[in-house]
Amino acid sequence: MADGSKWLAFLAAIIGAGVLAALPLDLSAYGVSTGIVYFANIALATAWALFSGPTRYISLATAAFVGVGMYTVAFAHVSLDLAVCLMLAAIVGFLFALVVGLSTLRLRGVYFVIFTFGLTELMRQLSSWYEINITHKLNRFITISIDSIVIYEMLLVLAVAAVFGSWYVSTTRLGHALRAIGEDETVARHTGINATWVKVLVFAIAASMMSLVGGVYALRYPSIDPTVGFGNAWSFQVLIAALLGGPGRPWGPAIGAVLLVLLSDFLVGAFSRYFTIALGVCFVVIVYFIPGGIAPRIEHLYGVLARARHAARSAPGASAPHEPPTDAAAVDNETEAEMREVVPRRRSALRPLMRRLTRSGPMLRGGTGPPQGAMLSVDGLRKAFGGLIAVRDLSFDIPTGGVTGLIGPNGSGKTTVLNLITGELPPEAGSIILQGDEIIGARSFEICRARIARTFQLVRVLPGMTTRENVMLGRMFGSDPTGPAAALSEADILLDRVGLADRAQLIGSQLTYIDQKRVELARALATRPQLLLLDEWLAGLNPTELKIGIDLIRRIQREGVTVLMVEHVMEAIRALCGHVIVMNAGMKIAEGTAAEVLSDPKVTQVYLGDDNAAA
Amino acid sequence: MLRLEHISVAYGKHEALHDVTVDVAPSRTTAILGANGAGKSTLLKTVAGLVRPQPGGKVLFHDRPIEQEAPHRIVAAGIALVPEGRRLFGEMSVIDNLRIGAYPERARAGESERLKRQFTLFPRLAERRQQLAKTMSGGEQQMLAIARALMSEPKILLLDEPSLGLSPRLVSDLFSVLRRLTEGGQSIVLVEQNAYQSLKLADYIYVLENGRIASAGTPAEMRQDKMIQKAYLGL
Amino acid sequence: MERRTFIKGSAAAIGAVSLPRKLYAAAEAPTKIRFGTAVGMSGLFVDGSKSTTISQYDLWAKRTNDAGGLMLSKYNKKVPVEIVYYDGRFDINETTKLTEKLILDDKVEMMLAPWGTAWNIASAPITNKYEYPVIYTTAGDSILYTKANDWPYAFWSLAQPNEAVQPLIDWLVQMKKDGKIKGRVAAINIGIELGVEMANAFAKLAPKAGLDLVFNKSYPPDVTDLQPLLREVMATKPDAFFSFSYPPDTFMVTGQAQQLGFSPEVFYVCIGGVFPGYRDQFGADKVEGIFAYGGQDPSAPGYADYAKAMKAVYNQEPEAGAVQVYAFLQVVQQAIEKVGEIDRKKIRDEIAKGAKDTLWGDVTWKNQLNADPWAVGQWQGGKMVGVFPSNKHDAKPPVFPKPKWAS
Amino acid sequence: MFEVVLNGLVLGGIYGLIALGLNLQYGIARMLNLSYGEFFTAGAFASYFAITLYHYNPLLGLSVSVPVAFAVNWVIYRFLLLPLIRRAPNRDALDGDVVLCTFGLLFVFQGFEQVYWGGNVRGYYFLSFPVYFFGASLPANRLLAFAAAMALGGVLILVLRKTRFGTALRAIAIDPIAAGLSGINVLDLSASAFALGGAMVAISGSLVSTFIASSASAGIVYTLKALIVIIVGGPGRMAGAIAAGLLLGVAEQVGGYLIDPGLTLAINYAILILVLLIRPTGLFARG
Repeated sequence: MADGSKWLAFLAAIIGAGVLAALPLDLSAYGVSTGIVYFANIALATAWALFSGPTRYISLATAAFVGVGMYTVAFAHVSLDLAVCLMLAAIVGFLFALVVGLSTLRLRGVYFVIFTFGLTELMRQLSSWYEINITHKLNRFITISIDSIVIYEMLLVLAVAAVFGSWYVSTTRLGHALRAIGEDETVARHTGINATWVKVLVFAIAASMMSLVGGVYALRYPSIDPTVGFGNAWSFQVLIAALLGGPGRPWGPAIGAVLLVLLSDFLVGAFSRYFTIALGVCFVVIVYFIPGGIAPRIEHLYGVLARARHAARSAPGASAPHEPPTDAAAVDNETEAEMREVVPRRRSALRPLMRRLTRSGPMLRGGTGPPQGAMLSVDGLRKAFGGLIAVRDLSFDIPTGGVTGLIGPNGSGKTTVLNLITGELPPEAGSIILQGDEIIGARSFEICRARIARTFQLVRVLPGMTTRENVMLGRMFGSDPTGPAAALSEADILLDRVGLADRAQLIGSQLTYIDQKRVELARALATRPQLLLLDEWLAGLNPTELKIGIDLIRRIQREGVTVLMVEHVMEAIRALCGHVIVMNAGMKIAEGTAAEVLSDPKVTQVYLGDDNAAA
Repeated sequence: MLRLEHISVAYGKHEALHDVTVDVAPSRTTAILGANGAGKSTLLKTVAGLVRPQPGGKVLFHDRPIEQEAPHRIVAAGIALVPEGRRLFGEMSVIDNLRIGAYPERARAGESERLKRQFTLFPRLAERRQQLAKTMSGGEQQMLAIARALMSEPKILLLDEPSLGLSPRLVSDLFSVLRRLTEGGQSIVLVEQNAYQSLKLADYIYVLENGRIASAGTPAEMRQDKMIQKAYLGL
Repeated sequence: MERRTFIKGSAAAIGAVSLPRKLYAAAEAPTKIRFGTAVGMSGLFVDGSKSTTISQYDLWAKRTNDAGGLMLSKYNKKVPVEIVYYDGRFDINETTKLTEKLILDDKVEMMLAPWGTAWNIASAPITNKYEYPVIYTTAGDSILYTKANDWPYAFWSLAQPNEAVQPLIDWLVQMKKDGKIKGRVAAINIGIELGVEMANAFAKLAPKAGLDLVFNKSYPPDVTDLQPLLREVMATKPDAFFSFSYPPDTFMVTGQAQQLGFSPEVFYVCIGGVFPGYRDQFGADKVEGIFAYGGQDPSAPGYADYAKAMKAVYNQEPEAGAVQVYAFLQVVQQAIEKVGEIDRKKIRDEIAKGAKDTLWGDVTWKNQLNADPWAVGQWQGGKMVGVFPSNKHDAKPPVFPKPKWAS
Repeated sequence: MFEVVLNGLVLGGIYGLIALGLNLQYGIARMLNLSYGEFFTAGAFASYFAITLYHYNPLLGLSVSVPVAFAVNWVIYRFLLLPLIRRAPNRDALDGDVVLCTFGLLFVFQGFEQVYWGGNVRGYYFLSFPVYFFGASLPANRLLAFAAAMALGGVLILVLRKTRFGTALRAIAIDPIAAGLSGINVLDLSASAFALGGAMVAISGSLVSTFIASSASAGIVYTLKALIVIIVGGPGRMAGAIAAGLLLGVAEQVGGYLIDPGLTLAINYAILILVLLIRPTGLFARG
């Protein structure tokens, strides 16, 4: 959205909230009690989407956290002041989620769903076991009676806090990190994001909100028992609400929640015995007909109108609403594997760069001082997949400040080497020393922060994020992290530098192959690397583009960045590499200057697979 | 026998193949050369039915259009692909992998003698018939992948970078096996980076560049072509 | 600070708004009297709620309207009644929500209890808060000993846990004294409110009375198989077995005990044991001598007509629990007709005075609780008869021992 | 104690039985069908009506429930899940969609069961006389189910190992694309594996209903149990499922005996979590 309309929306929301807060004055008691239900669901659905929206982890643990909140209050209210109880509920929920998250967020997809579903059941059993065998009373009484208007106001505050909170988070580093993880966790980690920690943290934040809501909601009941707190209904309703509204938007789940409560009220009145069926049908309908939820569609509509209105003045694409990833052109499962085959339309995509190369971008803080010694030295590195030995006892040095070429036929283990260096794969043996420090065992994000950046052979641009956001990530989480604002300005400079300024607002999936490669490079540079690993970054360029690409790499090197490039394009190797390592079948078979290795019979043999190839 | 007419393939926004026309003659070896990202694998995948060409493109096998067929139908029709990266059933024994190769109705008759033939062609497989595929070395896995494809008694064998990750000795072993196949009258479509070996084996060669046919001709003609020399022979 | 004062203000405002509304409501002559209830109509315990509660509400409404309705002397005319049902789905959250909906949104004239302790206890504070007099007919919870007086508009008609088990305990003690049993008692209970409450009361009182409690475990509400538990019970060789269970598992425990050939001299089941359906599933001979929670007095006034009506409408004989529910509908009916208008305050006070000549005999209250409820009934010759408290009218002496089951 | 363990083994075998079908659906067709348990209850109800309404042998209910379950599951795969497979950009997205879609189906089926069969628990008695060995007694109906579990499991393992059809199924489980390239009709076979899974759970439903009462809302419990079993045993591994079933059954019984019958699920989950954290590929998975 354009800034103007954003503030307008903000203002509207404030006013709306104010009105809602004053409403009870002339709202029927029933209005109040329904308001309570609405706000609770809004807060819960929003909290759910805060984590599950970006990461696409389908969590059914809502009920577990709500229940924890309820029980915390139920236990504490007898001895403590209400405010303290609620704080306690939030804290307990947070800690509980921290433990759960740390132990289970490594589970992907269905395993996570099952686990969270089970977690609720588990909590219900444990709590009833406790109440029956320890306190000998299943229902736990809430001895303070709070006026439902107070509950109404408290939940209203929580609902508003949830919506604005999740909107705010989405603008922070945390929010960006979370989105990046949802789009492509590998890239996120290689861009310096501590994925595990980010996930656990947000999971816990969302959970503490749920517990808080539960804590307040408990005050509605004269007494609670395990079926109230840990009833699965919470999890399902919240899930549907969020998906119905659209978990991709801060305000989507709120809409979903309102619609769902309306719907279920109608169903209870109209034909309650078919309630379950109707609920199920809702699920299916959402999955098939509104995968992204309602919010994106509304936004889309809004965008269309907005563009129609602003057509004259606004900058092209400036306020274009982005389709959610789910709406992006569906490609079959093999997409990724195909990408290597993907080829750009013939147009010199890099040409604008020529001009910019004369202008200087931000100084990349490269290897300080004059080039000396080895930036990185690999010794006795070994990695096998099943019976396949991908890398066997490989040793080499990367001289500081230079461009080193790593060549060899496909499948000779070059990319595996990069994965070992960047901590994507653990080696079976050997050591990797970065300027005197062993980096084996370091996790990808730590290696990125140690100022080693990489691009991927199968281009990996975050499809749902804009070009600009892609590059900002690098700056926000790279070797010296900054806030979004600073990152944004620097991202734009880098984009300008690689010639993508005019496409800053396009989302990754809308970019051509070449542009995606440029985004990847910009993203890597944004992390401020001292060592840059390029994996066939020049593959599939036409001669002109190739020339420009080569110049760009040279320029980067001149600015003090050491480069290791895996390449098949001999022309580039000759032009750039002072030092070339040749691999075959996981072994180093030659090393030296480009001229030396390319005239080495062993090399010609593996490349040309012919004994009299030299001729 | 196999003919691709005006094939264009796009993944989302990206056009991987653009108006490609290729002819494959019976009991000949057709090699397709090109850099990474040139569209070689996509070409084979299109034939094998793993990806669909844009409207207007045709894949004719014995003059029958197959571009909309499902992969298993195409295998049944007599085209077998040895996919890039081999895609063996790692959790299964060598023998099971081979048996699966003979799954199509057409291939079930005479399964056992074809099995014998594979074992004579690849003695190593005979030794390791009970071993799990995933525990074998790269060379053995590639052999198994080819043998599995041959079990379906294909009229055309499609090979996607068979020399991938093999040491020179294994590469020349591999190509000698392929030569024996061609001498046996097997038609082959070969996607390779290894230019010289391909030039030696192939009867006809297409060069792909950025999804287009850059040039085509007999090995002899190709050897003269300067661009090929430079771009794909790395010299 | 500011917020709090604001809330106070708005709360006061509500009070101001809602008060005159109530007076207004009372002043007009109703065309019908709507009784709202959020009883569970679908879910695990639907057998219980249908047999004990819903069938009786419907039957009472039918018989009352056949007689022209309730006589409201104030307008000197009979007004028909209507039951407004919402499905509470045996879910406390739903029950609370829908109870509020009935009172605040539909503004029904009167409220009726849902089925089951958990849901009765959950809605009582609400009906009390909005000053709707309700007799809660299917709740047993020790909390009521201390809390019932906080809810002047809620009345409780069942035997509460202590009263429900005490008479049997006394009897067992006597049997032990007479040397008829060794006094080894075992108990299991379902992990929901009433089960826990009864088991807890039993576990407290039985040892105190000198009985030897050899086994006491609880099992989850959605239990699908009680054999492992029963095997454990059998291993302790009790001569009296108490199953504080709900309809589904009451049937299950009886059936599986018979399968396992577990046939102690005293066999007690809680809710559902009094259902005619219970006898019909196992046969009169197999349930002979089984004790259950509840009881009835077929000689009570109007019982014969009631039984006829049950036969006519449901083709079923009376069920003790249901008789009780119906009886307390009569109490409400008497109160309304005495007051002669829908003034819930007056109706409440009238109920509190008690009632005469119901299917339950005469009714009196003590601290909002039924003063002398039936505690225990027993299957004798295919009939469910009341046995304890033995001083109640038409209480029959208990059969001992329960005939052995041929396993 | 011996009796407890024995019960655990029998119960565990039955868990294995319940999991076999889901193992076909999730392990081979790669679709996590959360409405799985509803076909269990359907099978149970079929038997229930067979004996209570028509006084037939309850196992005759299979003649209805099995073909119906097979057909319905086939339809689910072909017309509900296939579109999702076709549109999914990647595995994660597909899993998500499938979970949500089958959750929806779960509610729909459960709703219908509640409307037409009521929410109450329905049980009956069949072969309920005890059989004695080594001093311990076991009801015949449980032994029957246990035997059936072992038999079905064995047959399934043989089919997967020895027959061409089975080998093809295993191939699909490992790599659907490669399977297609080997001439296997992946769609049809996956659909039939999925449908077969549905049929099998209907069978287990009938068998189990002879001694465990069932209710409309019980389905999800069995789905959950089955899931735990196959995750512990390693998806796609029939032997693993049986073994995991036995393990869980014994753990549950012994735990329930030693600690509290209210905690059986808790015990199951403790084991599940341990496995997920220590050996996510499943205890009995190779490699």
